[in-house]
Amino acid sequence: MNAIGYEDIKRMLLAAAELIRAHHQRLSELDSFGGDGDHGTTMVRAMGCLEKGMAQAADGRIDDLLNQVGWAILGVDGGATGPLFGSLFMGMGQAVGDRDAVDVVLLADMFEAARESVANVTQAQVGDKTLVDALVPAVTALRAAADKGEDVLVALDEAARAAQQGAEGTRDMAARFGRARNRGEASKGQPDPGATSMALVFQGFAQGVRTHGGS
Amino acid sequence: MNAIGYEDIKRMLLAAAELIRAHHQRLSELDSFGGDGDHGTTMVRAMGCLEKGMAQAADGRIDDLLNQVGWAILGVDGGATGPLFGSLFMGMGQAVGDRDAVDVVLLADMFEAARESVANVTQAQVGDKTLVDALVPAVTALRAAADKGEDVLVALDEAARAAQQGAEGTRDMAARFGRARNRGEASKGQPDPGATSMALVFQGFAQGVRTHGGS
Amino acid sequence: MPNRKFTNKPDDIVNELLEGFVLAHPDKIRLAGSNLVVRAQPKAQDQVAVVTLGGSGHEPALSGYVGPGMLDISVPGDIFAAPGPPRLVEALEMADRPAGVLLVVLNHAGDVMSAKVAMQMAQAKGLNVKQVLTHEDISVPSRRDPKDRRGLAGCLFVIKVAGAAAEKGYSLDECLAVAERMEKNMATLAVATAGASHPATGQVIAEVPDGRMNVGMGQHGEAGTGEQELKTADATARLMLEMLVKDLDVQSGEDLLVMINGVGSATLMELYIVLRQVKRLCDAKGINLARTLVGEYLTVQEMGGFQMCIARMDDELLELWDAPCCTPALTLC
Amino acid sequence: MPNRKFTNKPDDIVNELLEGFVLAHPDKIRLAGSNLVVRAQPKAQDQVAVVTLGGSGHEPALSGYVGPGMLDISVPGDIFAAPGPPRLVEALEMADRPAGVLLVVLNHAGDVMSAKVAMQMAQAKGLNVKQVLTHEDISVPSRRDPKDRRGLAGCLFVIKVAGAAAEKGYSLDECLAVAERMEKNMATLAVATAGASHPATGQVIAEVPDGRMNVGMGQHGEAGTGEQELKTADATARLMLEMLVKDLDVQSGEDLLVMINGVGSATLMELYIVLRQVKRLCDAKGINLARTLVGEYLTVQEMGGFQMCIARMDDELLELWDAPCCTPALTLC
Ligand SMILES: Nc1ncnc2c1ncn2[C@@H]1O[C@H](COP(=O)(O)OP(=O)(O)O)[C@@H](O)[C@H]1O
Ligand SMILES: Nc1ncnc2c1ncn2[C@@H]1O[C@H](COP(=O)(O)OP(=O)(O)O)[C@@H](O)[C@H]1O
Ligand SMILES: [Mg+2]
Ligand SMILES: [Mg+2]
Ligand SMILES: [Mg+2]
Ligand SMILES: [Mg+2]
Repeated sequence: MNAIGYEDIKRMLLAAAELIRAHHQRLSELDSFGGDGDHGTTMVRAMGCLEKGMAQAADGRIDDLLNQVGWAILGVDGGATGPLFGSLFMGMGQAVGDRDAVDVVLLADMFEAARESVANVTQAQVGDKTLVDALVPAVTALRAAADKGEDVLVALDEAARAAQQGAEGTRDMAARFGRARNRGEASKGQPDPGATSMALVFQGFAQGVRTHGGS
Repeated sequence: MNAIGYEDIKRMLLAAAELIRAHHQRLSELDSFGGDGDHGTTMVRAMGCLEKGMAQAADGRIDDLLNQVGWAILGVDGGATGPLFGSLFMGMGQAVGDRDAVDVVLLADMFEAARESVANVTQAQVGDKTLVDALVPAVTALRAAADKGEDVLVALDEAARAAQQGAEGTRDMAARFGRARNRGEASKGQPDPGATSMALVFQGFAQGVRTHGGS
Repeated sequence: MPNRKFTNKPDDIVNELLEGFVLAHPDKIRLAGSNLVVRAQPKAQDQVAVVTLGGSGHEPALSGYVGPGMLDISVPGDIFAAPGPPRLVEALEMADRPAGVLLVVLNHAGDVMSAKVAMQMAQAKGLNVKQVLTHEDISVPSRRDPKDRRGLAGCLFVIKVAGAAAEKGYSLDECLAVAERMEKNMATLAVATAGASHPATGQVIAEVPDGRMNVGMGQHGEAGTGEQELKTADATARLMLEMLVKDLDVQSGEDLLVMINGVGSATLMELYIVLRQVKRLCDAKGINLARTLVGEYLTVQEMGGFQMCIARMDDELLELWDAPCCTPALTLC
Repeated sequence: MPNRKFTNKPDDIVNELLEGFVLAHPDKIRLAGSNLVVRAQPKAQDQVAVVTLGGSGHEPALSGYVGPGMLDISVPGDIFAAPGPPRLVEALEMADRPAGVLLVVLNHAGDVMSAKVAMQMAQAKGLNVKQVLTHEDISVPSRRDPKDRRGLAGCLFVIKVAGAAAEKGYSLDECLAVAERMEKNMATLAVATAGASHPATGQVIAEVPDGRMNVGMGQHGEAGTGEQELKTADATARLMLEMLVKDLDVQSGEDLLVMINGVGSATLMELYIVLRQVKRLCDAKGINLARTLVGEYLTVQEMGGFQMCIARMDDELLELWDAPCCTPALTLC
């Protein structure tokens, strides 16, 4: 698949939402370890907002779709998750502009913009045990795949794999941002819930495209 | 001994204070059972007030001595104990008037007045598991001894014995006044702390006279 | 129960808290005589003085209501214990004036005993003092035999309207009449979800197991209607309001003043949620929720739960309720 | 931790508490738009508007400070969670006026993120909004790197003086300058003696074993200086005041505003006892305890302990502090 369109993006979003819902208990469990135990329920609410945002989008424009979704997630009113995931989608939406087909290079641009948009709201870096630890390697992997001229689906698969590895890698980190940071060294031993969510989102994106591409 | 004077009354008061101090832990323990566990410490404070009252009394007048002691105990600021024991001494003081020698008949009058003075502040009756259960039989015994023309010391001994029996008898009662009343039937099983104090006071009175009389 | 409180020597608690209390409100109150809490600026001698007494440990009650529009003097006792008659007599003598003095007494044995002795002494001294007794706790069944009904946070209503009446220049008999009308038209019910301890001795004064509640438990752990499973805010509010409205025989169309008084560790969050349900229930009954008060006005250390106080208001009582007051714990502007 | 609280469905807590909150104070506040808490009578358009945001569960903060002399709009979030940027943008648009809008943000990650996004949107929309960040928690060591210092109850000081300045007709830049001066001259330290739980999930958000205390523990259980044995009121107050005075470098002869803020189940009794010791310590240092505030102004559910907030005052700040205000949770008359 060389490029994806509006319907593919919708499928990506819906698949991400489905995966989050399927794993919400695990996400809350992870958040109970270092945080306040609400990450799963907040992400479920965020995914509800995502769908509400999709419903409000003007038909056909990818940027509007992503902006609406981002804005709706910003409004989840649930602490850190809203601004972080909301910014992610808003950043993608701004980068896509008025294009209606997304090739692998544009996809890499979009995810880089998403990473910057997240960086706008948090100073967390790789190694701080946050969702940044899943996001940054995913975006890097996607850019590398784009540079190699890979297929969109392959690129997304690699991004998802990198996100998953990044999330797993947070297990032995001590949190330096978010509530888990209060536990300092004691936050080691479990992966970060936000990074785990981020990996699920990337996995969902790949799955969403795959259902269509049929590979 | 046919009559007692100012110094005897002082000895009675001091002996009562000493006995209360010697038993204050037991009194608080009894109050922990049904009340708030402070009866011993409150009585110790009341006895401190008693001595302060004695120090303030004009030398030689029995009524002033008892009124000062009663007023000082009223000021103990410790819940039920102040008004009850303070009223007791105030009642005795009012009844003695300007007499400077107390025979057994006057003593009976004084304790009857004390009983009325206590009745002025509480409607508790015999059987309600309060200090009234020690006070009333003691006063009755004293009056009976007076009627028989007994010696003052004998009369006080009989009063003390009756008070002691009355206090013991509260063991199987359910409290109907004071904090212990909140426990209802569960307040049964231990004697009432206030009645126990009252019995100690009567015992002290007898001892105070005995130290002088040398019997 | 472990004492988790910041105190110093147990015997110093009351003195120290009073010292801090007046330091915190130097513009409103000061200490006079034997630890009597008085106004920083006394009111005019031709206005009735309003005085009350009560044990400490229930902060901000009762001394928190000394100030323009409410009390003139509060006589704080030891922890959970009434002050003795001598300090009360001292306060009555200090308050004494041609216009007279109204003494507000909550129905608790120690307070009533002290007030009885003090009133007799005051009368013997020729002071012009009258007394109103508050006993609005409906957890004790009969309204006709109110001797056993305790005085709970509803005393605040009586102090407020009597204080406002005094400030407006009502005579002593008029102040007493207003206070008694308020008293007869109010009803309080408490619910406890967690116990409390005596801050000096650490002794448990009330106990409620986890997940249970006791409707009617008094301010010092006095027995209530017994333990039951902890219910939702809505169910509990309904249960309590029904009992109160029935006891006071409130009719559709009447004006109610409602106070939701947190007694210690209850959160304001809960109290507001309860008020919301009270409003809905009143609406359904056609009762007008005319005035409300939500907060901690009379506490019992770390006790969980709240007191719901309702009062049937007439125009005069509403006017007196709305009159401005400026005290450490209640300011209406 | 067992939930001993009166609530209904966990998801309804915030809506229900806001409903009750405005019912309790109909003369002062109302809800507008998406659960924004606004004044019942808006101020004039030629006065700067003051807006804040923050998680719920800390009642009476922050919505309790909406009213004349303090806030114009409060944007309450979910329990312990910042509101998202959309509702904040809605509030800023509602508050928008020629005189401008001052946004007070407490330094907590969620609030800061929301404010960042909202401020960017507001600027894109051409709104005249400026922001002040409060981060006065000295439990995080360095004053020079305040990024990590959290915003605690001291926000009340900033809201009070900025609100008074706005009411007096100060320009936006002048309001901002006053707010920032207040912020730079204040310091807060918390101590916890008992933990707290999330009212919706029941999850423990802070834990302190019996007989222990944790100086510096934050509003959401953020790590403090670590556990130690529970000390007396006097020793604890001394320990905390010394740290605060050192951090803020308060000199003899300076005027201090001190707040002792109970965070939940601490009793007023304790808070007054602590204030008394603060006064003694200030006297010994020649520091003038110019103003005090004792009570529950920003709570954390049933958490035990308190926050001690101090602020160095100059004449203008004192004048702004003394200006009248009339809000649900703070009234100066
Ligand atoms: N300041 C921050 N910067 C980056 N990521 C953060 C930050 N705070 C939280 N996160 C991420 O959010 C996750 C927690 O999300 P969630 O539980 O929904 O929010 P909250 O911490 O407000 O309860 C963390 O695991 C972390 O990945
Ligand atoms: N209303 C009352 N009438 C008669 N006696 C009472 C009353 N209340 C308490 N008492 C007596 O006082 C005793 C308790 O005294 P104390 O513990 O000092 O006072 P408190 O109950 O205020 O803590 C009881 O054992 C009882 O004998
Ligand atoms: Mg969380
Ligand atoms: Mg959260
Ligand atoms: Mg007792
Ligand atoms: Mg007692």
